[in-house]
Amino acid sequence: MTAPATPTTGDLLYSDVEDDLRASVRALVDKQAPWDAVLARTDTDEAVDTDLWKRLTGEIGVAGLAVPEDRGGAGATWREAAVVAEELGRAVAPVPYLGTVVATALLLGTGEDELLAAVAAGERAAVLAVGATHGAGSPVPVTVQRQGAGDLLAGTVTAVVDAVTSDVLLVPVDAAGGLAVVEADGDGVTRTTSESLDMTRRLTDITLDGAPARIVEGGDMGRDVDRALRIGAAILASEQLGLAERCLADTVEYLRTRHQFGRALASYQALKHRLADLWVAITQARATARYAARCAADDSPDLPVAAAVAQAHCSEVALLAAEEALQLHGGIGFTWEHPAHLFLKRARADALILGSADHHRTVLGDLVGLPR
Amino acid sequence: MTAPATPTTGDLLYSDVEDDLRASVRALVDKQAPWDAVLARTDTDEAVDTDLWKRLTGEIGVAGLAVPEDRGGAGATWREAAVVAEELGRAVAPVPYLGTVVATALLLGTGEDELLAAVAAGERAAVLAVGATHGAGSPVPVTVQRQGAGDLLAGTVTAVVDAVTSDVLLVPVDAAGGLAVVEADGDGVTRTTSESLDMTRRLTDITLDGAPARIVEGGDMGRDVDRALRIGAAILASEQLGLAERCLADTVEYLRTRHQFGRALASYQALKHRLADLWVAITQARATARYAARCAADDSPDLPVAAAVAQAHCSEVALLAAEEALQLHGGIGFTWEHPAHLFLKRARADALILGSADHHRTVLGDLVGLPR
Amino acid sequence: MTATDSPPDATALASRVEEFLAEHDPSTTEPAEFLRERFAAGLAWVHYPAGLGGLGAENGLQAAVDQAFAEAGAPENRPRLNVIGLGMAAPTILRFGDEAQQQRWLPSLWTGEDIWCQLFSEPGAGSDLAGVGTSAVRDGEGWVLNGQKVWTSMAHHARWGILLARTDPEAPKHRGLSYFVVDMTAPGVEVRGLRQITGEAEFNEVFLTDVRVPADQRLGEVGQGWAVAQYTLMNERVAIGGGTLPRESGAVGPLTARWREHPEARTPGLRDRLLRLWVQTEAARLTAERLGQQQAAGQPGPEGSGVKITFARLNQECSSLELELRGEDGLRYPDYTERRPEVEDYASRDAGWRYLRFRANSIEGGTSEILRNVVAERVLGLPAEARADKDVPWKDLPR
Amino acid sequence: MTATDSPPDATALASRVEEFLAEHDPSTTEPAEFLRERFAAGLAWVHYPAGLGGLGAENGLQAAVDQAFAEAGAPENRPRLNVIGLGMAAPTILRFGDEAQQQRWLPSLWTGEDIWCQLFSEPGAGSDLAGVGTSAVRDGEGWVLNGQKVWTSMAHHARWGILLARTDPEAPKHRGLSYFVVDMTAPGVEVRGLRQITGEAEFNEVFLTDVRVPADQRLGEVGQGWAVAQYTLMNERVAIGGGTLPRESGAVGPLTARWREHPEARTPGLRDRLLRLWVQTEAARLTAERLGQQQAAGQPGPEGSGVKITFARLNQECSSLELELRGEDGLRYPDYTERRPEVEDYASRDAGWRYLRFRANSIEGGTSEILRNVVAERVLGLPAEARADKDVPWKDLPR
Repeated sequence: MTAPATPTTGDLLYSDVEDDLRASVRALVDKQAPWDAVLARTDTDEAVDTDLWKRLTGEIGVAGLAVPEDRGGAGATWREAAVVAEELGRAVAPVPYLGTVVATALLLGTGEDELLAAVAAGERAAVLAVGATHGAGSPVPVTVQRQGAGDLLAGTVTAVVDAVTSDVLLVPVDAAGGLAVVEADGDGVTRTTSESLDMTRRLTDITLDGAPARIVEGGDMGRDVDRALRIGAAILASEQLGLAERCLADTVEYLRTRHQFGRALASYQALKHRLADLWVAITQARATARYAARCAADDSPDLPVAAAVAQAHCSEVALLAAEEALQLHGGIGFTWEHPAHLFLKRARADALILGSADHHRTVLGDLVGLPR
Repeated sequence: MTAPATPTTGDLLYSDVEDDLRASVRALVDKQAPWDAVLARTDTDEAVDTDLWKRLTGEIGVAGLAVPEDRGGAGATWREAAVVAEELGRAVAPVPYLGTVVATALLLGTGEDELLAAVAAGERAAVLAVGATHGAGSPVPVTVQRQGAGDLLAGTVTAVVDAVTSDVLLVPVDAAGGLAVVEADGDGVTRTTSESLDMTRRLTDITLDGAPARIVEGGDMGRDVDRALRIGAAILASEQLGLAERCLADTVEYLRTRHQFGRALASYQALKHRLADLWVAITQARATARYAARCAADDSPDLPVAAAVAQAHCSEVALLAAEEALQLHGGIGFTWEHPAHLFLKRARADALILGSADHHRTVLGDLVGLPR
Repeated sequence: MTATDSPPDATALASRVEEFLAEHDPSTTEPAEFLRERFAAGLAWVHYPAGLGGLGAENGLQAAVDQAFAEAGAPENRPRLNVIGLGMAAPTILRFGDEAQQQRWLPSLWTGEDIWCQLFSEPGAGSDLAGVGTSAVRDGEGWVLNGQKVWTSMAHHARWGILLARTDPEAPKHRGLSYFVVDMTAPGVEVRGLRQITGEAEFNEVFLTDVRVPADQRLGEVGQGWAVAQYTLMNERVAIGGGTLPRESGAVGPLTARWREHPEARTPGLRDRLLRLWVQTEAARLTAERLGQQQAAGQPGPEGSGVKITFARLNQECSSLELELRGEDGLRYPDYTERRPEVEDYASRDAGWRYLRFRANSIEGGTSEILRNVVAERVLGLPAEARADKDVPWKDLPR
Repeated sequence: MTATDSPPDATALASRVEEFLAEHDPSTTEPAEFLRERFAAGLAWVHYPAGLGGLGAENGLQAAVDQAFAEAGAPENRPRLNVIGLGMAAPTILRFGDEAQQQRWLPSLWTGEDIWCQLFSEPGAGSDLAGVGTSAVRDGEGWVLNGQKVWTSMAHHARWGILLARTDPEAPKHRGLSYFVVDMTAPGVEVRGLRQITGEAEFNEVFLTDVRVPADQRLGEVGQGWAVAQYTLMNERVAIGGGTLPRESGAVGPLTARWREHPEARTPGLRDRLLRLWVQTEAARLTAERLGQQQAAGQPGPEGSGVKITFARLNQECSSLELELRGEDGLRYPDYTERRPEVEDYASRDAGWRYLRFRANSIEGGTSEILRNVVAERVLGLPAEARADKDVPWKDLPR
């Protein structure tokens, strides 16, 4: 075994187009879903901000960024999609963006162009029916089978992310490796959404019993789903980056204004050094997230490594940022009526979904030739 | 599997006898082996301070503390022996105390009373011929065999600690599990001492080729050696404790006197918090080291757990203390003519000898029922 | 017993308990009555003075007395609900109260008839407690309070509260404070549950609007409030540090249980983290034991601050790792609906709840940052933080 | 070329190199002569002004010129030995020297005939460089230096040194400094190897005893030394941060090599640590790449401080873990005998040596503590540390 080769890094900066896109998303989200509105929604049954999602997809077209124009999308790339994730992470926005990213990445590899175009336009919401914590690099769990010889499905998939408001389920079936398209509101489909640690992204358990399905032609379900999950992991890293930056910015702001013992808290060196360390970690999170998005955009053979590195790193940085924010806000950060817990819960959940840092490190070790 | 039971903790404080013993050792070591003398010795071929060792064993009787009076010792316990280790660690004293502890623990379980008494009196120095990094809890490496049918031995043992000045080698032989006594200066024995990372405790490679040996009667070599190594691990934890305390004390003193930007370095909160964290870690190191020594003294069935905990914890604390001391002393600590490197090298080596923290954690997991 | 009697030893106490139980059958005596009689007999807290529930005995003799009563099936004085009253208010009343105040408050405090709460922290005064802004203005013989307190445990159960208020905003912050006992049923006292990140409202906010406090409800002199509060808090610190714990107690317990029960969740990387936390927990346990031994030997050490920092961190790291072990289950949460938890029982709670609740461990009862300052300055003798708030009138400080 | 010509572009430079090589055959021209001619032709550092080794071209055009010379087998100007001269002294001379000084020092500096060293740090002035105490006292037209400098790389090879000295001890510390160029062969300059914890003497102490410095060897005005030194150090910081690195470069390289070659040393716990360090190294590598892209795009960012903090830590942690992987071999050390290493070549050195040498990475060129202050104050805008040394005469400061 030898050291891995060094792939071309590519551009890690933000383009002008990306800056503009960021500004549009931020303006809309700041207006429509400031943190107190996000918090208030968590006490209701409307867990998803469907109105915000409608405007994000309709006015800005966030669901179709990585879809070519001739297939109904905006003809941008996963790089731009990653910038949107940063902004939605910064706002812990309760919209099904991550699930849409994974579903879109999966559909892009199939001939399901009608569905793809509808998803890209925000007309229909699709989601991959795989449990939230499954990470790329290990075999896709298949818990749904065909019932008898027909096209009816039966089985259960637990803890699916962003399935609360979805119209279409993309369901792995059969050991042979098929992928089925199921109408989420159709016969034989039961969805149960329960309270989740992250109140802004609730989990749904899905039970199929005689649910009509259409099997997607061609492709290799295991390979295609794995690749879609890798793209999801890359984009999730940008969500974590945006969240971490928000936590740092809010904390800096609070410590500058809060005085104890006659001095601004921001003047205490122990806190300054912790914030400096956090800032350093965030600069690294940005570099890994940008590189992973670049690899997703260019279909780089280094995507598996890039996505694993980004997840292994950004999961821990976002969690650190949220935990430091809560600690450094002191008592006020522990109250319900302060946004710190929204970020903490999202960061804690994000560190588990699409595979934990531990999972991604293990996968990475095999990818770069560091055997057990 | 269930949670392990809680053994009786026993006394973790220092007795008056121990305080007196500490004062005696410290007075002698401070006078005979201040750090500049220890440093100067490292540039000579006389790696061991044989004169100091003679006085430690002759005047204070440190080699016989855990040996009963009727077998030629002082009739104290491993608790008192641990206090001596603290002081010798504090001084990075170049004397074969640790090797003597292991050899004595091993001999105590045999009928070798003549040799035991000589070792306890400091008249002869014995050492277990096992490589420095081997830790209790895994099978004792046997690299020496009987030559033909006779009592001559052949084989090589590398990286033995405290064998530079030893008179007698205790050598594991044969798969059957025997222990041989070999004269270190006898025929067929070659000892090669090389420069070591820790200049104050050099490693010796031992080659036997037709070396006359006496096989120790009775006992179970594997079990006895393992137990001796556990006692060694417990005592080593106290050495690490003493070293860590010295590093903290020296650093506090330095930061109080060194001024930069018109203020004592000790007034900078980021440094204060790091020293506070180090102090907390050291209070824990003391508790684990004292408990391990207590278990060794009382032949507690919890000794394997106690020794593994103490090593897993104290190895890291001592290393942290030495690394922090070097960093916080700044440039001066990086120079040869400052004691910081003596502690750093000892701490780095101590974290490897008698098994690394990683080794002891792994062993511990099996002991307390936390399976892989 | 007269004041000149020498205090009873363990044997004498055992006899007194036996006599008391012979005269007051726990199975037939009404509980409140039993407790009042026990207080009157000096068997409540035997190290307190005679006439105030004690007999002037040594502190260490209480445990045997409690055990004897427990074995006889005697009623409890609600110690979990009245932890502030028993642990903090009582010693402060004993130290700073006059005889009338002691006679007035200590009996019903000890019996648990009156629950007490502590009204110290404010939104603007957390770590910097001496910065409290709740005002106490003289009104004839008494005082009128206005302000807001926060993080008040038990306020919704409490009859009395110990309160720190500013009586002189012109004085430097530490010198303008006074210490009061407030009737929580008085007009102008409003208690609101304070919802926390777990969804529950374990603590309270207390709003004080023109609350009248009689002159005889002040503890200590006017302007001496900081010293009285320090005494109260010293008793809190003692209550938090030290003590004997079983192996694998605390947050590592549910973590190891999960590990043992769920082989499918095990990975080499998680095992390494688990074992690191196990070692740290055991080290912290032994440290707490050693601290207890030092205190018992009359060598009170400063290790308590370190123990608190460490247990806070371990609670947080263990519960976080537990969520990882739980996988999908770690993403679920039972219920965020606002509720009032009656008693803290961490072990029986969901892992997610514990992860969230333990975030406060490094804030409540002294932040880990303040405790590091304490260790650095009081133990290691490093210089105190520069501060510009000591000799300035409180009203002129930046806020 | 006259001053009114527009600077050459890449094509023009390529032609000039071609012409130069045609006139000066590297295989037959004496190396020193070749280098002097190259300097005279303005092809030394093309962004420098004409007459000073350059042609006023854009900075980014140097690489292609260097490559063309290298491919032609042209002699090197000892860049590794003269890193201080090329990286720090030269830009400072260009910025603050007068024309005579530039003409005097730059040619032999660039050709590598004269090695330069930096005489800034002192035993009493490390992080707080403005506290230097080496005195420069006027003596007629010139100056007399007395004091001690430390951590001086290359001093034993150097002909010239750039030096910061105190010309006015009555002024506040930053205002009483001046900046000199010292002839290292002058009487009173004594260079002693400074042995470090690896056993080697990579750095030097320099003792200055009544060293006479002519008036024309001062750079910048009297009392302006701090600003000049800041400019010198800014160039050092640029040299340390940024740049493109291959995957697994730096201290993780020998660590992963060891892992791949020694299956017997592998444990699950060590693999977890290895993978964490691999991820951190890759993250740091990408961060350095991104920093380089920012600088190339004309957006110089402050990430350099973070990159330096991170690489220092990773060097230390990787080499420490490598010792663990090596087991018994990790306890050995090749040789502590005092020696003078000629060139730093970390990868070829023993793991133990690397572990020890890397301890200095978080101290040299700005301690990690100072860099955290820089990030906190300059990037995050947090308040500066309180200091009492800014307006006090230097001689009255505590030391």
